[in-house]
Order: sequence, then C-alpha cells, then structure tokens
Amino acid sequence: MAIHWFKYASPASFYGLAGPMIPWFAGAAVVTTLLGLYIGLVLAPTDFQQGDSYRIIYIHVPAAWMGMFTYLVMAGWAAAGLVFNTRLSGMMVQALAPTGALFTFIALWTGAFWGRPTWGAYWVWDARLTSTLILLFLYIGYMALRASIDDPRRADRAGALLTLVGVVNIPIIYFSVKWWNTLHQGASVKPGSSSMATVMLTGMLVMAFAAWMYTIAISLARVRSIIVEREQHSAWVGELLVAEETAGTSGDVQRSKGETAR
Amino acid sequence: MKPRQKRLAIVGGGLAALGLVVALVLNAFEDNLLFFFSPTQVYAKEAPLDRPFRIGGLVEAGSVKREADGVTVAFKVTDTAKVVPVTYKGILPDLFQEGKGVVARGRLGPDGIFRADQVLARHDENYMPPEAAYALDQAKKSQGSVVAPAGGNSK
Amino acid sequence: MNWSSFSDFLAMGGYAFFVWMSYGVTALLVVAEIAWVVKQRRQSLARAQVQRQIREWSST
Amino acid sequence: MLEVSALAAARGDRVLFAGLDFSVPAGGLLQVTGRNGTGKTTLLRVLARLARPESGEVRWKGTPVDELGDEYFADLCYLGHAPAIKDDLTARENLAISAGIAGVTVDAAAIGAALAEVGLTGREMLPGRVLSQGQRRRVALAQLYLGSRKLWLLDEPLAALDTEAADAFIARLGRHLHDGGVAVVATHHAIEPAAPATLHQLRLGGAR
Amino acid sequence: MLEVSALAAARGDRVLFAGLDFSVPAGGLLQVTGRNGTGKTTLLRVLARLARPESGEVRWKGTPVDELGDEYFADLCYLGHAPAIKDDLTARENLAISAGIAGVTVDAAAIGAALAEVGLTGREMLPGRVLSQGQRRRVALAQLYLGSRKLWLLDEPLAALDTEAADAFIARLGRHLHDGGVAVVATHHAIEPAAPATLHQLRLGGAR
Amino acid sequence: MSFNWCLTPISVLRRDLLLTLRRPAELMTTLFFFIIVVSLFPLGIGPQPELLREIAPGVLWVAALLASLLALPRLFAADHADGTLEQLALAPQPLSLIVFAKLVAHWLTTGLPLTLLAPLIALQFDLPASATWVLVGSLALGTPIFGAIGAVGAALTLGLRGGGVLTAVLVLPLYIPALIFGAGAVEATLGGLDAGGHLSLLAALTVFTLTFAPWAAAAAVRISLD
Amino acid sequence: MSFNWCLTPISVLRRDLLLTLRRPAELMTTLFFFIIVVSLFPLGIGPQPELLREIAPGVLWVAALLASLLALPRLFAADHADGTLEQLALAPQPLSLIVFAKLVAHWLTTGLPLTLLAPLIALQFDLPASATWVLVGSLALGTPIFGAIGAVGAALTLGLRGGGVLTAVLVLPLYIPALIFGAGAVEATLGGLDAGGHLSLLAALTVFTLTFAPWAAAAAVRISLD
Ligand code: HEM
Ligand SMILES: Nc1ncnc2c1ncn2[C@@H]1O[C@H](COP(=O)(O)OP(=O)(O)OP(=O)(O)O)[C@@H](O)[C@H]1O
Ligand SMILES: Nc1ncnc2c1ncn2[C@@H]1O[C@H](COP(=O)(O)OP(=O)(O)OP(=O)(O)O)[C@@H](O)[C@H]1O
Ligand SMILES: [Mg+2]
Ligand SMILES: [Mg+2]
Repeated sequence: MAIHWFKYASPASFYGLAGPMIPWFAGAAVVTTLLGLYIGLVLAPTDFQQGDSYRIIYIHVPAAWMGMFTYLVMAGWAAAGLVFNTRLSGMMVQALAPTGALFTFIALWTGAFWGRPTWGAYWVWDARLTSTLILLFLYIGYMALRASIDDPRRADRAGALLTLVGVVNIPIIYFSVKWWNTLHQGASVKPGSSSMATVMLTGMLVMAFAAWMYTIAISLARVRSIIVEREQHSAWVGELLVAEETAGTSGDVQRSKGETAR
Repeated sequence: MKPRQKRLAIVGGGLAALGLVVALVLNAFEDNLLFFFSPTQVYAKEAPLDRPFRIGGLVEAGSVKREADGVTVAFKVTDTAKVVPVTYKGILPDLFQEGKGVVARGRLGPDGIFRADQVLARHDENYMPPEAAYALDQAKKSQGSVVAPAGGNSK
Repeated sequence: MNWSSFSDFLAMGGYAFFVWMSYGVTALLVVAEIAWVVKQRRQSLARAQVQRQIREWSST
Repeated sequence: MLEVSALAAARGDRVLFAGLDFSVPAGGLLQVTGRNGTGKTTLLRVLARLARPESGEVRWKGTPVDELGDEYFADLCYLGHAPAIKDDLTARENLAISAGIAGVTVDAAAIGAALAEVGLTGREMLPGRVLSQGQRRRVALAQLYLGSRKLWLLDEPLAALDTEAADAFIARLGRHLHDGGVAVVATHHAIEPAAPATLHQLRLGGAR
Repeated sequence: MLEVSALAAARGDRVLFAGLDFSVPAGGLLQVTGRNGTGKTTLLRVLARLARPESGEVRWKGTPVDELGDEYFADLCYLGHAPAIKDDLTARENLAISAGIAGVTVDAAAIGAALAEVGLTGREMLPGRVLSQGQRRRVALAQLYLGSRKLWLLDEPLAALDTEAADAFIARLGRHLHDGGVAVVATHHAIEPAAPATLHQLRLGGAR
Repeated sequence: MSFNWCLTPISVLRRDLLLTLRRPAELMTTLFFFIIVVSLFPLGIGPQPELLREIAPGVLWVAALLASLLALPRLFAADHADGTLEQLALAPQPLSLIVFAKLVAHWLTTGLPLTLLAPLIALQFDLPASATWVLVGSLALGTPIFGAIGAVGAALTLGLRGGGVLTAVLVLPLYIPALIFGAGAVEATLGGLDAGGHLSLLAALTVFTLTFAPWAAAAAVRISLD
Repeated sequence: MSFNWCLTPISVLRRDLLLTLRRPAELMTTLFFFIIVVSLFPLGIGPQPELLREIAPGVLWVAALLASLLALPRLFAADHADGTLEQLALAPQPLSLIVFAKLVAHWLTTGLPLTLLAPLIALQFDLPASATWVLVGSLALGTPIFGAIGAVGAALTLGLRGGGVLTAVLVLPLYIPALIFGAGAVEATLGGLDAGGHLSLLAALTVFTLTFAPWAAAAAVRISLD
C-alpha cells in the first residue's frame, strides 16, 4: 500500500491521475454553485437584523473558510515535501497558492462590502480582520519568493519553509473572535450546532462545498501545467508531446495522456 | 554530549519554552486586550480618560433622541449593569437600533458624556427570517425571560 | 421564493450596491483565474513542444 | 575511509554525473579533473553535504555521512572558490575565528606558525581587504593547517598562488596524506605530492 | 604604443613599485610576473586608470592617457579578477551588453561566433548564475573578441580555465598581437603565443 | 570615432530594464513595501478617520521616501560586486552620462510605479481628487530627486559593510527639502490653498539635482573603485 | 570529542561583535536612521503637540521596526558573499545554535541600542515617565522578535536579486503582531491603563520566536546554499 501511495506521489502518475478527475470536480463546482446561489439568493428569506445585505454571507464565509483551509493544505504538502523530498509536494503548494490568495482576497473584499452597511465602516483594525489581511500577505510573500528563485527545487524548499513559518497565523485568525472582543461577529456555525435558520445554513454550506470543488478542480488543472513545465525534459512528457503533436489538437489528447504517463 | 543527550536537551528546551509561552498567553488573557470597553469598565475607571477609546454594549431601549439640529443623536450605551450617555454627530449605520449592539469611538468628557466620532453597529451571530425572530421573541416574552445581550463572544 | 419581482431581486432590499459589488467582483476574479489557468496550460504545452522540437532537430 | 556509491548529481535539467563509485583509503589522494563545467565543484559540494545528490550515498569510515551528522563535519575541511576571508579582520583574526568556527582550539603561536607556513609573516596584521588575490588564497590554505582534520575537500586550491606557494602547498598536502589523511582535490593542474600512499584520478565528463 | 615612465604606486604605506619604465610596441606582449602581492594587479589598474599612481606617467600612442580621456578607453579592454558577468542574464545577453557598454556595435552572429570561440556553444542561453567558474571566465574572455580594441590588460586570464581553453586563448592572443594589438598580462603561468612580435617580461618585487 | 556616442548609455539603460524584467518580483516588491508601510501606520496609530486624513500627506511621502531608500542598493551594489562597475568606468563615454542612464532606468522601475500607485493609496486615505492630483505630480517630481541624491550616497558607500544603513544616513538629510515641499504641496491642497509655490520649488529642486547629482555620483564611483 | 561544544557559537558571537566594532559607523547608522525617521514625522505632519503625543507609540514602534528591517541584510549577506556561510554550515555544531549566536550579536548591535535610545526620543515626544518605561520594556521584548523572524526572511532571500525588498515583503506580515502588542502596550499606558496584558503577550511571542526561528533560519540557510 505504501508503495502504491508513493507511486501516485510521482508527478508522472499524478498527471495521469489528475487529468480525468478535473471535469468531475469542475462539474460538481458548477452544479453546486448554481444550487447554492439559487438557495441563497432566491429561496432564502431576508434576515431579521441585516435585511438582504446578509446575502453576502454566501460568498464571504465560504471564501474565508477556503482561504484558511487552503493555507493549511499548503502547509501539509510543504511539510510532506520537506520530510519525504517528493517532487509533487512543491508543485502542489505552488498550484494551491494563487487560489488561496484569491479566496482570501474575496473574503476581505466581501467582508468590507458587508461591513459598510452592517457595522458602518468598510474596515476596522480588529483582530479578525487584521489577521486575515496578514494571511493575504503571507500568500503574496510565498508567490513573490517563488518568483524570485529560478531553480524550482530550491523554490520548492524555500517556499515550503516559509509556508510552515506562516502557519501559526491560522489559529490566530480562527480564534481571534473568541480571544478578543472583536467587532467581527463570533462563529455562527460551530461543530454540532448553529445559530442560523436551516435554509440559510444550507445555502452557505452548499456554497462552501462549491468553493471546495472549485479549488480542487482549478489547482489540479494548474498543477498539470506546472508538471509539464517542470518535467518537460523527461521521457514521459516527451511522449505526451509527441502524442499531442500527432493528434493535432489539444482537446482530445488530454484523456490519452493518462496512458502515456507511465 | 552524546547525540542522544543532545536531542533530549533540545526537546526538553523546546517543551519548556512552549510551557512558558502558554503561561504568558494565559496571563495575558487575565488582563483585558479589548477592541472596546464596556460601560462597567468605564465606571471602574478602566478606560482611558484623556484619550479616545471605544465603548461597546447595547443601545438602551427608548434612549435614542435626535437633537434639534437633525444630525446630532444622543443615546445611552448599557451592558445591563451600567449606563453611559453618548452623543454623536453623523450618519448612523443601518443596523443601529435600540436594544442592539453598538461600538462607539470617541472621548469621555469631564461631564461624563461620551462624545463619539464613529458609531459602529455590532450584531450577533444569529441569522433567521423576521417571522422566526418574532416568534422567538414572543416565546421568550411569554416565558418572561430576559433576552441575552448581543455579542455571543463577549465574556 | 423570496422575491415578488425581478427588480425587487435586483434591488436587494436596498443593499444592491454592496451585494452586487461582492458577487460581481467575485465572479470576475473567478473567471479571470480560470482564463489564466487555461492560458498557462496552453503556454506550458507550447513551450515544452518548442523545446522538444529544438532537441529533436539538434539531435538529428 | 571515504566511499561513494552510485552517486548522481544534476543541475537544472542536466545530469552532471551518475553512477559514480569510488573509495579513497586513508592516505589517499583523489584528484578530480575534467573540463570546465563538468561537475567538479558540484561533486565536492555533494561530498561536503552542501548540495544534495540526486541519488547515491557517501560514506565516511563506513557510515553514511547523513547519519554521522556533526561528527563528519568535525573531520572535514572544505575550501571552495570563495576563500571565506573577512575584509575587515586581519589575517590573524581571520584565522583565529575560522578555527573557532570549525571547533578547533588554537593559541596565538599556532596561528603564527600557520601564517608563516603560507609565507605571510609580516602580513599578519593587514586587514583582508588589502590583501592581494594570492595572499587571500594563502590565508584560506592556512585554515587547513590548523587542527588536524582528516578529510580535505579542496576546489582549485592552487588558483592565484605563485609557483613557490604552490610547491609549498603540495609538500604540505603530502605530509597530510602521510599522516593518514584523505584529500579530494579538484584541479586543472597536475598535483603530485612527494610520496602519496595512493593517487587516484577521476576524470569527469566526456566530450564536453 | 604603450609607454610608461617613472611609474610608482603605493598601497597603504608600502611602495609596491617605483621608477618603472617600459614601453610595449604594437604587436608586443608584456608579461607581468612576480610573487603574490608584489603589485601586478595594482600595475594593471594603474594602466587602466582605475587606480592613481603615486607618480609617473602612462602614455598611449605618444599622448599621456590623462589627456586622451575617452579615446584611451575606446582602445582599451581590461579584464580583472571579477568577470563582470550578470547572474540574471544569459551568456549571450551578457556579451551583447558588455559590447554595448564598451561602445562596440555587434550583431547576433558575432556574439554567437565569440561564444563558439570560447567553447560555449549550447550554453548560450544559460543564465550566468548557473555557469561554472571556468565557464564564467570563458564568457569574460569572449568580451575581448568582440570589437577590435588595441590594448588588452588582462589579470590572470587563465584562472579556472581548463587546459584546452587555455591553449585556445593563447592562440587567440597570438592573433591579436599579430594584428598589431598590444597586451599586458599578469600571470603566474608562462604564456607563449605562437609568434609574438615581441615578448617582454616584467618581474615585480624582489625577495618577496 | 567609429561608434555611436549614445550606445553605451542606451546599452546600460536597456540592460538595467532587462534585469528588472527578469525579476518582476523586484518591481512588485518595492510597490508592496510602499503599500505595507502605508498600511502599518493606521495599525500603529489607530483608526481615526480624520486623524488619518490629516497625516496622509506626511505618511504617503515618508513611505515613498523609504521605498526609494530601500531600492537604492540596487543602483550600484550588484555592479560593484561582479566587476561591471569597473567596466562602466572604462567605457569610452563620460561616466556621468552612464550614471544618468542608470538613474533613468532606476526611476522607471521604482519612482514611476510608486507615482502611479499613489492615487489608489490616496483613495484608501480618503483624499479628495484635487489633493490626489497634487500628490501624483509632487511624487513625479520628487522620486527622481530621491534616486539622484541616493545615487551619490550609494556610490560613496560601495563596498563598505553596512552600506545600506550608511547610505540612508548620508542621504536622508538631503531628502528632507524634497519631503517638506512635496508633503507641503499636498497639505496645502488639502487645506484649500494653492500648491503652486510648493510644486515649483520642488521642480526647481528636481532640475538642480538631476543636473548635478549624476556628475557627483560619477565622481563618487571613481573614488570607490580606486 | 575533543572540542568544546560551545566553541563555535561563541566564536561566531565574538566575531560578529568584533566586525561591528571595526565599523562603529554601522552601529551608529542604525540609530541615526531611527532618529531621522522619527524626526521626519513632525516634519511631514506638522508640529501639533497633542497630535504628536497621540501618534508617538505608533511612530516610535514603526520606526524601530523599519530600522530593524534595514539592518537585516547584515545578518547573512556578507557571510554568504565571501563564503563564510558555507563554513558555518560545515561547523561541527547545529547550525541553529550558530544562527542563535548570530542573532544575539545582531541584537546587541541593533535592538539593544535602539531600546536604550528610545527614552531620549520619548522625551522629544513629551511622553510621561510611565509610558517611557513601558516603551523601553516593549522594545526590549520586541526587537529580538524582529531579528529572529527577520533572520528567516533574510536567509530565504540570500543571493536573490532584490533581496532586501523581498525580505521586507516576507517578514513584514509576521512583524505585525509584535507591532500591535508593542505599540498597544505603550498606548495603554498613555491612556492610564495597565500594559501588563500586552507586555505578557509580547513576551510570549518573544519566547516562541526565539525558540523556533533559529531553527527555521538554519533550515533556510541550508536551502539557500544548495
Ligand atoms: C473585511 C472584513 C472581514 C474579514 C476580513 C472577515 C473575515 C472572516 C473570516 C476569516 C472568517 C472565517 C473564520 C471562521 O470560520 O470562524 C469569517 C467568517 C464570518 N464572517 Fe467575516 N470578515 C469580515 C467582515 C464580515 C462582516 C462585515 C460580517 C457580517 C456582518 C461577517 C460575517 C461573517 C460570518 C457570519 C462568518 C461565519 C462565522 C462562522 O460561522 O464561523 N464578516 N470572516
Ligand atoms: N540550472 C542549470 N541548468 C543547466 N545547467 C546547469 C544549471 N546549473 C548548473 N548547470 C551546469 O552545471 C555545471 C556545474 O558545474 P561545476 O560548477 O560543478 O563545474 P566545474 O567542473 O567545477 O567547472 P569549473 O572547472 O569551470 O569550475 C555547469 O556546466 C553548469 O553550466
Ligand atoms: N593599505 C595597505 N597597507 C599595506 N599594504 C597594502 C595595503 N593595501 C594593499 N597592500 C599590499 O599591496 C599589495 C597589492 O598587491 P596586488 O594586489 O597588486 O598584488 P598582485 O601582484 O596582483 O598579487 P597576486 O599575485 O596575489 O594577485 C599586497 O601585497 C597588499 O598586501
Ligand atoms: Mg569549479
Ligand atoms: Mg593580483
């Protein structure tokens, strides 16, 4: 079993494995997004305090969760990369970072546009908001560091280290509302209970699931580009490129790459 | 030192440092590191007197009054124990309502009136349709229980 | 169904600006990211293809 | 003493060497030659654990160096292209400190002797900045003579040295080998110490 | 072509050389030797007007170089210890730009030819950072071959070069001299180009 | 002479731009530093809107100054370490011209992006449009000064340990006039006054520095090489 | 083994102090930078006494942060360029111990002088004695954090072009908590409150960073050398 596991940790097998999975995750993302938006924007009732401004919740919360969670996943890959020295780990970290940054930015943006009507200010420097901003800076720092190193192997390891150093920020973000008296509200969804009406909660969870599916799909797609770029001199990518060239178009070949990728 | 002892020393040192960290953090939470102060704290002179600070609590029911000039508002902030009168000149956020959470930033005058230059609404983490809220309200009233103050995370 | 009309829906109970700014920018960013990834994939394949052809050409 | 098996190293997408096997016994000198860019420096850095090999293993006294850890470093002296001389410190201070870094206790007399050996008497108090290229290299070589480390890894040790200094160094290298030391030297110039126990040649790279 | 009279240079409180007189005619090669620290580098830097002499004068084509100004620089190519290679630029870009800085107009073919001459074909697109020590030196030498500057001032040009590259360089130096160029080379290794018009030797420093 | 007299400066300009292109991160990071410094102040000072607006000109200008300062080592340090600076000094063109080319490249990759970014930051600080325009204008005039004066300091401290901080100490006092007039211009506009006076003084300073600083920096480079 | 296990770290510590002693200018310049940045604010903002006192904690802390940031390249860059860093990595002692020694030396020549200078500057800003003491205490706790976190960033960016600014981008986000608690402590004292909570959190941060950062920085050094 262990051998099996490491086999899929090789970029070549992972490339073949990831290709066919992308459409499924992408499809799931589209379907759940549509469903979530329908529940959140059409079915769900107006909130008793905030009126309709609360509907930003369907983006804000999934984005905020995803921003934090993606960082944790990155840190996991980073640790695995430093310990086992597998090539794939660094590529996964690299592939996840832009999406994590994107969601963190969306959380900040939507939070600001939610704060204005509810609190009366776009931005305050409370602990939750500040620590989320730091998270965005950490993502940007990771990407800037990568961009400055041209040896991808060194970039992998340097980036992994930076990711692990920054991971202390995640618990701070999550528990900030508990530890400090923030302007930001406390958790509405806690393990085992929630203080939201069922429809609203359902909409939010569906959207969160959609964000998940999107992240998986897009980062798998991105990691495939990265693999091609970084393994372009290996024999298997050579074969893959030959197959592609003879097929002429890039559309259909994608599926067959799985077979050549071994 | 043998490598084994060295490793033990490193692990031991790390654990001791972590322990110290935890102790210091716990000690810090004994104190108050707050985004805002409650009226009780203001009365206990825990809030700064000659500098701007934030005060937080509920807007006392029936206390909101508009002054003659139409832009100045006076209201009272309470944490159900103490009450601080506040005046504010400007536009209030939509969620500003009697009986709801509020955070105001400004200075405490010598007359005991808090002059705010920014008023932020603070809501709780409950989301439900108005009918449900109404029903809940009715149920609570018939039981005669007091509505819990907003802000689930205020200790 | 929570809305009585489409314009009602667009008005978002008076919060149209904030709600649609959030949803709009999010949609924009997501679309941009997808476009970027597609472009990146094309580029990396094309670049690898060129490299391979150079290699093949120089080895013959 | 130093054994290498199936060692491979790559830089970028170029494999510099692969399947390298050799062993150097006590008193042995391995001379690494090869045209520019064939991987001599890379090999030395891999042996010193400064760079990671793609695959393969380096053993010292029978134990893989990754397991030895600091013990390996205590036996090792690596001299790269950069001579690790501080511009602001005098030759004497430079030596004292590099000995300290290497964990070697030395006294002033030992340092004076090492500097004399490389022909820098009368230059001990000059700051590194004003030393000529060859004089800097001499200070770097003097680091080797402090302490008694078993394994010398030297990258172009003769660069910038005048002929007299080069001869003196080669004689000293002979003594090191005679005392049971091991040396791996990357160089373009033939180095033939008086009576080395064993002289191995390793030529890296083929056509270019 | 290059004449030096009563040249003296000091570093700190040490006079490195004084009363130096020599002249190198067109097609002449002056080989500066001397033990480490005797002032070879200093002499070259004085000739290139990078350092100021204590006294004395350097003339080029009969005119003091201080009066010639930029005209002197247009004839001059100086190669010091540091090879002036940008880590972030490819070998090809490095060459194109150093030619531009020297005021020499070149095309891609000329650069390719110069790189081929130093044996770097197939390495043109590698960034300077990943080049080995000898490869960097080769790129630096290729700068000499672009344009047709009359006066070469070279400080240890053979350092880090493998033997083939060194031979190729010496042959090229012979052509430069044959074409009426002038070269001053500081080196520890004997350089004897095929048929130099005149080979001068200048040994700096006495006992040490 | 057979070669084009502006070949050297243009080569240098193109090279420096190319080097920056090779590392877009470098350009981004100066900007990012600027943004972060500007955002730190609200953090340290506390979020009081009218206070923030009041200190905005000062903070924005100080942040631009610091970003320029931090970018100074890029001017010569790398060229000095790898020997390129010697080659520049040996080019058959006046060294001051070459330094000027380097300054232009440096401004295009540091001062210009800062200037263009400023309006966005000004939005954050809630500055009115008029003040924003004056801010952009004053930065366009002021950032070249920072580069040019900084070049002299950077050249003088070449090869010295702790060069970065030493440069800062040398050039900061000389930056102060530009800072005063620049921030003053924005402040004046904020106060409803005419910024013309400040701006023309600043422009005079720019012309003066750009005329003499390259020459001084060239001399400083030669001194550092000897 | 025959050698003393703490010989290497102590050699490194002594060497770094010696190097600074050889260039007292370097020590002075960090201080000078701090002073100048702090004095720039009154210039940029205008001399309103009560406004100045209000922003004093933020400005002082931000200035200390920037001074520490500017001193970061001194930690490893020179050692990297001249090959000493390789020798350090080859020393028969854990590299993290050596990094710790370097951090101590760095703090003694950067953080400590800053901390000792702060009371004088506080006088300028008209801070009361209580706040001054808290300022000194918080800086004494905070500057080691800046050094330790900075070491990781500085080591990661070794040999990269634009290293200085890149380091800033990497470490500034991680500096923010220290800045908030540090400035918060002074602010609290100024407002007549107890600074104990802030200081205690800051101390926790200091202990945490000093425990783990040398280790991370050592790993970063090894990565940069490969
Ligand atoms: C720029 C401003 C804001 C930022 C950076 C921000 C950040 C975050 C983050 C990081 C989370 C996830 C943490 C967690 O799962 O506990 C979160 C959750 C949440 N935020 Fe915000 N937020 C902002 C503004 C707002 C505003 C204005 C509101 C509402 C008026 C809001 C409502 C919520 C809600 C309801 C949750 C879900 C809490 C839960 O159930 O766990 N946020 N926010
Ligand atoms: N990223 C990379 N991509 C391609 N080739 C690389 C890369 N990095 C390094 N190289 C090559 O790897 C080789 C490194 O060789 P190394 O420095 O070990 O050579 P060397 O034998 O010491 O040469 P010299 O005699 O010149 O010192 C060089 O040929 C260099 O061009
Ligand atoms: N400030 C100073 N005080 C005393 N001596 C100095 C000072 N500056 C330089 N020197 C000496 O001047 C000499 C400089 O010599 P230079 O670099 O020209 O030597 P070189 O002949 O090129 O030697 P190498 O063969 O080692 O390259 C050295 O001996 C150096 O010690
Ligand atoms: Mg080499
Ligand atoms: Mg020399």
